[in-house]
Amino acid sequence: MTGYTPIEMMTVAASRSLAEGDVCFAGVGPPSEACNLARAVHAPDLVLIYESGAVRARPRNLPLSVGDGELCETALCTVSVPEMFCYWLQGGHIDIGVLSAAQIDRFGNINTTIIGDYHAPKVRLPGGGGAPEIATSCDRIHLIVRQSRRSFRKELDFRTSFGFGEGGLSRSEAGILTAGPVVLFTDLAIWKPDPASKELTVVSLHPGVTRAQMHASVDWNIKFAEQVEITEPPSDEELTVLRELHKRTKASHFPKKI
Amino acid sequence: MTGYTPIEMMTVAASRSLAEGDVCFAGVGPPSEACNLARAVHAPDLVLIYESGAVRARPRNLPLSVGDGELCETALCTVSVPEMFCYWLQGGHIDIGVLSAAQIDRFGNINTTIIGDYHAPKVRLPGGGGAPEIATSCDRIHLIVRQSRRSFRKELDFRTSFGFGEGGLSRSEAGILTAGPVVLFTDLAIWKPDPASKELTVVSLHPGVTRAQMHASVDWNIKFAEQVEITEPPSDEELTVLRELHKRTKASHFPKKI
Amino acid sequence: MESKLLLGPSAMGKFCSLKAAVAEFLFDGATVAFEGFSHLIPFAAAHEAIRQNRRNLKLVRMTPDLIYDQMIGMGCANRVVFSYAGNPGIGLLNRMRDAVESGWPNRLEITEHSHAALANAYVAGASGLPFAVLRGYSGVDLPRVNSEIQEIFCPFTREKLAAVRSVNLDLAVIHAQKADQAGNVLVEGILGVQKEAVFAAERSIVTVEEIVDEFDTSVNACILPNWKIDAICVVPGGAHPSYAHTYYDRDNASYFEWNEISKDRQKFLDWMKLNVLDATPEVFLSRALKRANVE
Amino acid sequence: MESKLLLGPSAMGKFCSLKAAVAEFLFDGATVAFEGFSHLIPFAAAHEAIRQNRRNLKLVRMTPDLIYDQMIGMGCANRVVFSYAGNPGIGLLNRMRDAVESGWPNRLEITEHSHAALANAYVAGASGLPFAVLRGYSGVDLPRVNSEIQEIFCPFTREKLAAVRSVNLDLAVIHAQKADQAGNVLVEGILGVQKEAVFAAERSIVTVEEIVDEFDTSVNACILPNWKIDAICVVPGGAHPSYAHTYYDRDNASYFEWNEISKDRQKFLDWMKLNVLDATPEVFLSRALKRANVE
Repeated sequence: MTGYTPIEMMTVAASRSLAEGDVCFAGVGPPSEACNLARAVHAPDLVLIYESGAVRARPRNLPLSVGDGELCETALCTVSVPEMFCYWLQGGHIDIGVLSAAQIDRFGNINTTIIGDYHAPKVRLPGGGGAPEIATSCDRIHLIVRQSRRSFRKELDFRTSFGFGEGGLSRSEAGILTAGPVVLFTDLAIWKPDPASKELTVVSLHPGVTRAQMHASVDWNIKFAEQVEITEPPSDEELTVLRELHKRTKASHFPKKI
Repeated sequence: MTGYTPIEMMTVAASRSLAEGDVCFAGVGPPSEACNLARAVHAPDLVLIYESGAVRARPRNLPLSVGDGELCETALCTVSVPEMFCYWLQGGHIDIGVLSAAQIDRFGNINTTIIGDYHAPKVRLPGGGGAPEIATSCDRIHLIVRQSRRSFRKELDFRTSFGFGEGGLSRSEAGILTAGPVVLFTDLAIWKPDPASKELTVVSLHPGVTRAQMHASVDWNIKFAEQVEITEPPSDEELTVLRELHKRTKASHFPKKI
Repeated sequence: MESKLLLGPSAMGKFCSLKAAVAEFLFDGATVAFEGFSHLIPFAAAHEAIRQNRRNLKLVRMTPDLIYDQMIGMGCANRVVFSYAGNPGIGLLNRMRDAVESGWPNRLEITEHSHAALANAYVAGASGLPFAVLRGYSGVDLPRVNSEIQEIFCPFTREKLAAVRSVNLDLAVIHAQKADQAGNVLVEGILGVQKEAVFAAERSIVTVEEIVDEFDTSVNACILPNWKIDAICVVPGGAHPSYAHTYYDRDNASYFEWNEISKDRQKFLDWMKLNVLDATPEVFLSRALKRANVE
Repeated sequence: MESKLLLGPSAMGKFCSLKAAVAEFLFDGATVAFEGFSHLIPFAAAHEAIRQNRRNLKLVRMTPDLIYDQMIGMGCANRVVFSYAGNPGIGLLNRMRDAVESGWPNRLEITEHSHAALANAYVAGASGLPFAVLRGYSGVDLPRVNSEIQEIFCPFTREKLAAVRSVNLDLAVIHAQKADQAGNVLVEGILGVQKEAVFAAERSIVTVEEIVDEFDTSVNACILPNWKIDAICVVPGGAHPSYAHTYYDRDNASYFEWNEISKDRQKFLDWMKLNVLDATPEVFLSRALKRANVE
């Protein structure tokens, strides 16, 4: 296949991190997209859990909301929202939470609440939704965020969900026993936390991405791993399936009127 | 009808206290018996709730356990046991709890836990089951207990479920906002709490019962209401239906083997 | 006729028009939830509340969605209690933003939670408890701006957890698939927090797709009992542009369209006049059918 | 063959004999619940545990019922956590009484709750919380004799409530109607606290009536997912003398008979030798069918 977009690269890279048998809590948007791509390409038994209560949903299209009918129709079962958050998520029965963010800092803390001051906001974002407890209750977190100076911030306007706090042992000191963000996928690179400092560190650049591009799209002084890989570009199959998924999804969002 | 037993009188009297549309939490044994008699005779829309989760059960026979299959099969729906205790009972959505007891005191406190010392029991009784929270969460409580010096005690060996505590304002002082035991049916009489002292007071004697019989079967100095009624004896219909219910129940407990 | 018996005198008044139900049970200043998690959102009932010009409502909902964007934009609310205020998969809620950011059409207070916390707060309300406990909010900023989140310590392990005040409603409004003749209500599919909302409320109004003689469903189905429901109104399509499992699909196109309509105050007002103020609950059936199951 | 795909390598070992499952997952000294509220009580699994001579178990169950009366009488347990220890509608549990009152066959510690408290403790365990809060135990004696009940105060209203320590299990054992080929499990009818027990446990064993290709049931059915289940054993009739909704009825006569059998130590031991020690899980099908649906 001749070309692909950075966003396609991001989704494909994220999808590869999800393996057969993983139980994933999938937020709407890029996370759900990566999960469903993984299911379609290499992990048909990936278990997708949606906060609406759908357990092991197998949508044919990408859901627009986490409560789309197709999730329930294709699910093993659908439980109430309190049961989902209490028994399934907080109970510790989910392997991976896949999350996106409006702002992220170097320690993987994320903001989806507000731009500006909470009490006099410049932009009122949707808020936490399921994220604050997904971030702490799932065994581990995979993040998917498009890189830009607006979103990769030295200081968050608001900390909606916990990553590694101020780094180091912040997470366990806050009483959180799960692993937190083990990997971050962007449209330019793959990042992983440094084992000790927990600062997100670039471990792989997508094909053609320069370090200058990286610095230009992040509001702090980036750390690179000693050995930075080049991300395997999307395969023909990955791209074909992803584009087909989007096509089917778009058709389902705007069905022909009777 | 020529004769009836004191136990039949007790059940019939209790059944009359339950009215069309009441939502009742029915314990197994005499409470369930009175509830189902009421449903069969004068209150077909009496709503019976069992702690097993069966909502608006309509058994044809008396259930042996609160979790009999017939309760679920005839119910409007069956919920989990935690949901029953949290949403339905503790949530305050039940009008009447019908309870029995091994021991009862003059303030309607009951013991179903132990005879003797808790740590060195003479008789280990079944324990509280649903009763402690039924006694405090239902709007009001109807009690059904056979009178005897062994069971109508000045001092309980153990307080399993709260009636009026030490009487007077004990109940509200314990933070309990529901009415508590508004009536007690025995094989000899009907008792109601005195409005101020909350001591259970005899308001009606079953036909033929003497005050001497009453004193002989109770371990404390009984109070009688100023005007003590004579309980209306069981009607032919009540007796017929009750006996038919028992007959059908017995047959269902010992079905013919294949 | 068992069903007639079951109905009883009090149940008779329960089946009524949506107009009558909203007039009787939704008062100005009420704490009310119009619940439904993506699925079964009671749009018809919200539109009726807008037509009846309710004011100073304290609106509770996990996902304010278009339904509260509309009510807020029309000035019905002075507070929103919520956990995710987006147009799912599309963007922000422009009318709610305008109220929070610019006080239009009036100042709007917010009480903001995470989903886990608000779901637990509903459970606590349904269960007659004053608060809920969750393993949540660790190290994040919401507890700094919401006093209804407090710390609590386990009496056994001394572990620190979060406590949130329970949700207690004057009125719960939901949409469901079916009511039976006795006034019990069946909800199937994505259940959200509807049962919790009804159990946490003093009163409840349910709009339904239809009334049936009997529910033909599992013994463990999600059924709301008739004594917890004050009004049942038959409004086919009443969840549009949300959806009703087994009846009609979510009208995603309307959600996209809303993003444009809601961006401009006048465009919004014009749309509301045409589609809400000058409409009736009867329009919902055709709206829902227009895009039902056509894939 | 989608179901083959779903099975996966790890699921393959999950379908095994009851003997193998108990041998692998139930260890001496374990905290274990054999749950089922009147319905679906896993008798076959308990009998297997007795045959394998497990010792020092901490047995958790809302209603110890005949199943724990048998395990206690055979010396499997040193503690019972419970909320109602009766033979429902018939009388007391004679073997449990003998252990509590006379220490036969061994001393038995008890942790006693009300149903509401123990149900909440299961919920807390399933939810990853160290304790549960309930509006209960007001003015009664159990908190004096059970240190796992403490007072807790609402941080908002200052109201005093009860806190109980959560149930956390090494192993949950339940009986269910069906498993599918992928190892998911369907429970229908009276649900008890089975889902809570499985979610509150490190490991779980499920005996089922049968394995089916697909569950033909409601979208909101009570289903336990395959990743929470470690062993599935097909034991038709495995709940006898309890029952399995849509399979066979409760064998009430056996419950009456037990009252006589259990009154005498030797009679009890003789019965256990004949019906448990010298038997196998295969006997359950004929026992259940003997009295199935004959009304």
